[in-house]
Amino acid sequence: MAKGDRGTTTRGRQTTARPRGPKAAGGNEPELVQLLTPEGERVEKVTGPDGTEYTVDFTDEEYRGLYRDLVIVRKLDAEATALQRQGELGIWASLLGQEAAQVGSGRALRPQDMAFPTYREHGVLYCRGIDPIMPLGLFRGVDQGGWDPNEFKFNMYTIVIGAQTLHATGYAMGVTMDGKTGGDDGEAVIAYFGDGATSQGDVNEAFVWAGVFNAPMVFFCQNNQYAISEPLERQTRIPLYQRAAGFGFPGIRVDGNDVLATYAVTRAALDSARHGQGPTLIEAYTYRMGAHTTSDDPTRYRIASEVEAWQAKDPIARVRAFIEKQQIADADFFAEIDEQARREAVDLRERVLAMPDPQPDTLFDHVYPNGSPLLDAQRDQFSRYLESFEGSAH
Amino acid sequence: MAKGDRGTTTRGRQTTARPRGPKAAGGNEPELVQLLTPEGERVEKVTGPDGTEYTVDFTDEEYRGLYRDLVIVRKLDAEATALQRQGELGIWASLLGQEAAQVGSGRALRPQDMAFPTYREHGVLYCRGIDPIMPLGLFRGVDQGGWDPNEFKFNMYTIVIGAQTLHATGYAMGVTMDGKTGGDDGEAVIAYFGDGATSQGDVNEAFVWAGVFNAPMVFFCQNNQYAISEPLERQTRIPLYQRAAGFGFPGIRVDGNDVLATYAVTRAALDSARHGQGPTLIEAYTYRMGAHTTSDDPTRYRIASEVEAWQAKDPIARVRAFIEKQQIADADFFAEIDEQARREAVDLRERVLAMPDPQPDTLFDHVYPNGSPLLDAQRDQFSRYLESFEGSAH
Amino acid sequence: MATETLTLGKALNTGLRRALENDPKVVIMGEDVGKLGGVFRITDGLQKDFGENRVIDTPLAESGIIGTAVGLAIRGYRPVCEIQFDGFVYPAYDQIVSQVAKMHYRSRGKVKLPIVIRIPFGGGIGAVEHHSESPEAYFAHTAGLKVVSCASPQDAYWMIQQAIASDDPIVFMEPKRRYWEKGPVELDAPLTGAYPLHSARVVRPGSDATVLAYGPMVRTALDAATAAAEDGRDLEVIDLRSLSPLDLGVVYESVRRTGRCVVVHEAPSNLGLGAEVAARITEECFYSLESPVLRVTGFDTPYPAARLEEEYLPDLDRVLDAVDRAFGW
Amino acid sequence: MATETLTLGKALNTGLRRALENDPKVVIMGEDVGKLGGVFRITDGLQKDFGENRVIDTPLAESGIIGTAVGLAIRGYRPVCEIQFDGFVYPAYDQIVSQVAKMHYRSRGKVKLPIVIRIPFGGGIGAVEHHSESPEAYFAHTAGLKVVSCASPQDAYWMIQQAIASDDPIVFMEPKRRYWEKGPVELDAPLTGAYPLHSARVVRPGSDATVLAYGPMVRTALDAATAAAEDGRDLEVIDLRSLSPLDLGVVYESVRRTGRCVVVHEAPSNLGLGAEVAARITEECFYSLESPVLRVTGFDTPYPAARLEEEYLPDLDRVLDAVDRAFGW
Ligand SMILES: Cc1ncc(C[n+]2csc(CCOP(=O)(O)OP(=O)(O)O)c2C)c(N)n1
Ligand SMILES: Cc1ncc(C[n+]2csc(CCOP(=O)(O)OP(=O)(O)O)c2C)c(N)n1
Ligand SMILES: [Mg+2]
Ligand SMILES: [Mg+2]
Repeated sequence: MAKGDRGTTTRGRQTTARPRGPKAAGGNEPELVQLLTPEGERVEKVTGPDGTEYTVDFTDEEYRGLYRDLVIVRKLDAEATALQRQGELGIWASLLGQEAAQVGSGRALRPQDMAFPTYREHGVLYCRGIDPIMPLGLFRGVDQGGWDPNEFKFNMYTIVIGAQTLHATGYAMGVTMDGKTGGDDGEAVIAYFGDGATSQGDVNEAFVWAGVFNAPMVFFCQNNQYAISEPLERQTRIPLYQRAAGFGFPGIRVDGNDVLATYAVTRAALDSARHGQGPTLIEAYTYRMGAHTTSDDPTRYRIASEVEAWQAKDPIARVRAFIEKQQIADADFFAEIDEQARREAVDLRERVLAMPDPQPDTLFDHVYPNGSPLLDAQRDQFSRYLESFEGSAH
Repeated sequence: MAKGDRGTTTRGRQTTARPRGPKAAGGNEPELVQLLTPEGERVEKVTGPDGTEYTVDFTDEEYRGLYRDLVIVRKLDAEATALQRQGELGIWASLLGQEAAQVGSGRALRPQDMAFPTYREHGVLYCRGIDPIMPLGLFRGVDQGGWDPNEFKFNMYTIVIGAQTLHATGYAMGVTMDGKTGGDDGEAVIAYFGDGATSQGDVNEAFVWAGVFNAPMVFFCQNNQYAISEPLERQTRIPLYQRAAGFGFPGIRVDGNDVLATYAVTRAALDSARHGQGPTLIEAYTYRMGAHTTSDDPTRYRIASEVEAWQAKDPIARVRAFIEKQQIADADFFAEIDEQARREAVDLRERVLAMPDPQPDTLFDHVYPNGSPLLDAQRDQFSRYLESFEGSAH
Repeated sequence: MATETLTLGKALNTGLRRALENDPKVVIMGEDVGKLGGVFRITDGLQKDFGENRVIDTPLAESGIIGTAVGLAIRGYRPVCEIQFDGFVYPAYDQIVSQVAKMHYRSRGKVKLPIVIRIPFGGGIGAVEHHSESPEAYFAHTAGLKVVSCASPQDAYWMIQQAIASDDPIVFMEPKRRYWEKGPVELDAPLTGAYPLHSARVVRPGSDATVLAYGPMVRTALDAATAAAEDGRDLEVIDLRSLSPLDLGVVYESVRRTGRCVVVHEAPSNLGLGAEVAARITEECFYSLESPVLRVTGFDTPYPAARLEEEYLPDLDRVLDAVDRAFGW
Repeated sequence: MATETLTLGKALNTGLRRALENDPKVVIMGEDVGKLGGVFRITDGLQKDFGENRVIDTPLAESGIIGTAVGLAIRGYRPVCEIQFDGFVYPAYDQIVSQVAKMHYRSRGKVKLPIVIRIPFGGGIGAVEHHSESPEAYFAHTAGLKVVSCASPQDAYWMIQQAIASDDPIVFMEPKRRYWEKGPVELDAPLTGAYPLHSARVVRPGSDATVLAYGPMVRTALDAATAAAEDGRDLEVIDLRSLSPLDLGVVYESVRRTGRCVVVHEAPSNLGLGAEVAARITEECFYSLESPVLRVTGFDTPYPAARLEEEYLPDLDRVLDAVDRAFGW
C-alpha cells in the first residue's frame, strides 16, 4: 500500500556515501540521517524534510570524548555480562551494538533535561554522569534499582514495556505547566523505548497526549530490529518513524550506529521541544548485537549472517576510523582509553561484589510514605518468627 | 507542524461544490469525499489519492430506498429518545445527525460482512435487517442486549470505548485464516468507533494488529466532533483519518452527512479488504446533533450557533432535495415514507412497552457455559430466601 | 462553625475546591471534568475558577490519565484523577498496580506519588453495564495502594481533602448512588481536626450484633439497624471507611461484645472485602464468636441488567436475614 | 499405558501439542511463542509443526492479544493466549474482566468464548520485578472467569487440555518455578478419564491438620508435611487446583476431621485466596474448628528484590510455624 509511505519522510542529501536502511524490506526503506559512514567518512550535513539542517561541529577534544564514552559504555556493559555469567548478576540486558544511539542521544541532553529510560539505557545513564553501579542493584537482585529521578534527571528503569512513555509525557506536561519552555534554558524530556514497545497501547496513548498537549518531549525509539525473538515485521509494516505522522508531529529516522547523527538529530529535537515546538519521534535505526538479555538464546531465531552484516556497521569502529583518518588522536590515546575503560570495569566489578545483601526486614520498608498498621503487624510477626529460630539448629 | 500533514491525504476533484471540512481549524482542514452537496447537488465522482474513483450508480429505486432508510432510522431514534423521556428506557444514545454515516456504511456491507458496533450504531443495525427492538433491552434494562453476533453478522453493542476494535481485528484475522479473502465473495469486517475512541490504547493496538496481519477490515470512525463534552481537539491535533498513515494503511475522510459518499467510500474499502488488500481507516466527518446520551446536557459545553451551522448540512434534507430535483419521487412518496416510519415507530413503542421484566433468578443464568457450583449454591440460597417472604406481608 | 446541608456530591466538589485553593500543585484530570464538570458534576465550576492547567480535560484513555499523572507526580504535582465510572478503570489497571502502587517501594522511598484516583462506584442507579461495578477488592489486594470510601457528605468533604493531602497513592471510592443524599457538613473545621482518614468508625452503637459496611452500603446497614430496632434487636453499625489498610480494632472490640457479625458490600462475595474481614475477625475473635461472620454481598455474577439490580444488591431485608441467620446458628 | 517422566514444562508443551492435534480451531498466540517457543519454551517446536496460523507471534501488546482472541473466539476459534510473565497481564486487564468474563452473560449464553489465558506465575526464580507476581485473586474475584492452577506434570498435561476443551474462559496459572520439576505423566490415558478440572484433590492424606495449597506451594506444603511427620504430626495436604470456582467439599470434609487448617499461597495475604477459603471454611465448619484457619502467604508488600524473596515467600518453616500456632491456639 503505497499511501502509507506518504507520511513524513526524512530526505537527507543525496550523497552516495549515505546508504539506505541496512535492512531494506522490498528495497523501499527510507533514507536515514547519517553524518558518519561505517567507513568513518564524515558527511558534512543533512537537510531534513522540514528544512532542519543536521550537522555537528565538534572540537577534536569532543570527538575524542565521544569515542571515550562509547568505549567505556561498551566495556562496562561487557563487564556486566561477564558478572552475570559468573553468577554475580541475576540477569543483564546488554546494550551491545546500541552504544552510539545511547551516547549520541545521552550527550545531546542538556543538564536541565529529563530522561525516562527502559531497562537497557546504561549508556544514557553513563552520559548523565550517573554512577554505573546505580542500576546494578536491580540486576543483582539486592534492590529494585531505585533512585530519585529528579536528583539525576533520569528516571528509574522501567521494565513494563511502554509504561514510561506516559510518565515522560506527564512530566513534560508539567514542564509546560511550570512555564519552563520557550527559551534556550527551557526543559525538554526524552522517553526511551524499543521497536517492540511501539505496539503497546501506552506508547500510542503517549503519542496522543504529546500531540494534544504539545508536550516538550522527544520519543526516542531504539529500533534494534528485535523484540526478544520477534523481528520488526511483527510490530509494523512501515518504518517506525512514520508512526508520528499519524499523531501530528514529526518523525525522523537516524542511523543509530552513528553517534554524530544521533547527537545532531536528538539535539535538534530536544531544542525544538524546549522552545515550545512540541514533540518529535526519533527512530534510531540500530541492531541488538547480543542476546535480548543473558537469559535469551538468539540463535533460535536469527542467522549469523545477519549479525555479521551489522558487525560491519559497528558504532565504535567508525568513530575510531574517523579519528585516525583525521589524525586527531594517536595510538597512545586509544591505549589510554582502553586502560581507563578497563579500570572502570574493574572498579565496577569490585563494587558489585561488595554490594551488601539487604536486611530481611527491609522487606517491609517503603511500601507507603505514611506506613500501614497491617505492615507493621506483619513486620512484628515476622521478627518474632525469625527470633524463634535464634539459637536453634535451623 | 506541517510535516504531520504529509500523511495520506484525500484529494478529491476540485469542484467548487465540494466544501472544505465544515469545522476547518486554522483553515487547513483537508478536503473530504463528497458526492452530494448539502444543497442536494450530485458530484459525479471523486478520485482518491491512490486513484480510486468514488462514485455511486444507483437506480431511482435505490435512491428512494436510501431516503427511506434515513427517515426510518431517524424516526426510530426519535421514538427511543421519547421513550426515554417518558421513563420507558433508562438511557438512550441518539444517532441524530449521523444517519447518513450509518446508512451509507451499513448499506455498503455485503451479506457476508461482519460488523462490530459501539452503542450508537442503531442505523447500521437497521441496515443489517435486524429488528430494531433487539438492542432496546439493554437501554430499558431488561437485559444486556445480547444476541448471537454470527447469526446477524453484527456483534453486540460494546460500551467500553474501543474494545470492539480489537475484537473486530481478531475476527478479521480469523477470516484470513479461514481463507475467506481474495475474491468478490470474500468476507470483510467493519469496526465502528468514535472520535474519542481514537485516543484509547486498544484502538491503536487494533491499528497495529490490522497493519501487521493485513487484516481484511475497515475502521469506520464516526467523527461526530465530540466525546461527550470534549471537542475533537482533546483527542488529536490533526485530522483523524491521517492516523492510518502512522500504521501503514490508507485513511480517508468522507462527508459523513452524505449517504452517497459514505456508501461509495465504505464499499470501496470493504471490497479492498475482501480482496485481501488489507485495512482502511475511514473518518466519517459528521456531527452529533443531540446530546451524548439522554443523560447529557450539551448546552454546558457547546454553543447553539455551532449546532445550527450543522443543521444546514442535514444528511436527510440533501437527499430529499436531490430526489425532488431529479423528480424521481412525488409528494405521495414522501408522505408514504413518513407514514411507514410512523408505523414502525408505533410498533417499536408497543413492543418496548410489552418487553417482559426478567425473572429474578435469571440473574444466575449464563455466567459460565459449564455452570459453577458456587452459583448453584447462591441461586439455591436466594430462592430459599425469596420463598421466606411468600405469604408474608413483605 | 459554618454547618451547611450539602449533598455528598456537592461536599466532594467543595472539598476538591478547597484542595485546589490550598495547594497550587493539586491538579484535577479526567474525561469531561472541565466545562461539563464531570458526568456527575463533582468537578462542577472548578475549571472555570482554576483554569485549564489545574482542571484538565484529558484525551479519552484511562491508562493515559494515570500514566501521565505518574509523570506529573514525579514532577511535583498532586494529581487527582477522575475515572468516569467504575467499569472504566480497567484500561488503567497496569499503570495503577504496576506503577502507581510500586514506585515508592521500588525507589526505596525516594519517589512519592501523591495521586488520588477517584472512582464513582457501585450500582443502584439503573445504569447499563460497566456503570455499576464495585472493583475495590482489586485495589485493596494490591500492596502499595490505599483504598478508602466515604459514606456521608461530611466524610466526603473531609476524606477527599485528606486523601489529596496524603503522600500515599489512594484509590478513592465514591458511592455514586449516594451522590444526591444530603447531610450536614462543617465547612470550616480544620482538616487536622477531622476524623483520621484510615479509621473505621461506629456510626450506630448497638449491642446485639455488629454490621460492617462501607460506601453505599452504610446507609443500607443503618436502615437495617433501624428496622431491627423495631424487632427489638440492637445492631451496631460500623463504617469501615478505610478498605486498605483495614482498621479493624474497633471492629474486634465490637464483635467481642456482640459475638455476631455481618459484613455487607455490593461487590461479589468471592474474594470480596467481606472475605478478608471475616478471616481476620475469626482469627482475632475466635473465642468470642457465637456464629461465623456472615456476608451479604452481590452475587458471583457479572453485574446484571438494571431491572435485576434490586435482586442483586444487598438490601435491608437481606441484611436482616443474615442477622437472623447469625442468631439462629 | 505409556508413562513418561517429564518436566512440568514439557508436560504442558505436550498437552498443547495434543490440543493442536485434536482440534483445528485451537490456536496459540502470544509474544515469542513461535520460533523461540516462548521464554520458558512451553510452546517449543509447535510453530514449526503447526505453522504460523496456528501458533502466532503477536505484536507486543497484551490488550491486543486478549482483544483479538475475543474476536477469534467469536469467529469460532479456541485461542490459547500466553502472557509472558504474571506482571505483564495487567495491560490486558480490561479485555479480560470487561469482555472475556462478561460476554457470555451479556449475550444470555449466545456467545461462548473458549479462551485460555496461560500465565506463568509466582516467584522463587530470582527475577527482577514484575516477573514473580501472583495475580490469581484478581481473576478469581471476577465473575465469569474460571481460574485453575496445576502443580504436577501429570496435572499440567491433563489440565491444559481440559481447559482448552472447556467452553468456559479460563485463566490457567502455571507455577513457573516448578517448570523444571519432573514427574510421571500418563500420556495416552483418555482425557475423559482424567481427574475433573475444577476439583480439589487430597495429595497427601493425614489426620492432624489440613494444609491447603495450589500451584507452586503444593510442593512446599508436601515438604512441610514430610518434615512434620518427623515430628510426629500427620498433615493432610490438599491441592486446590481450581481457584475459581473453589471446590471446597473435600476441604470441609478434611477440616471436620482435623479441626485445624492452614492455607498457603505466595500472593499477599490481604484479600488473597486464603481469605476466601478461611471465610468459607469458618462458615461451613464452625463447630469443628479447634483454631481459626491460619494463612501463610506473601506479605502485603510489592514483590521484593530477588535477594529478599526467600524471606517473602512461604516456605516449609513458615508452614510448620503456622501449624504450630494452630495447635497452640
Ligand atoms: C508489558 C510487557 N510485556 C512483556 C514484557 C516482556 N518483555 C521484556 S523486553 C520485551 C521485548 C521488548 O522489545 P523492544 O521494545 O524492542 O525493546 P528491546 O528489548 O529490543 O530494547 C518483552 C516482550 C514486558 N517487560 N512488559
Ligand atoms: C473505557 C471507557 N471510558 C469511558 C467511557 C465513558 N464514555 C462513554 S461514551 C464516551 C465518549 C465517547 O466518545 P466517542 O468515541 O467520540 O463516541 P461518541 O459517543 O461521540 O459516538 C465516554 C467517555 C467508556 N464508555 N469507556
Ligand atoms: Mg527491540
Ligand atoms: Mg464522538
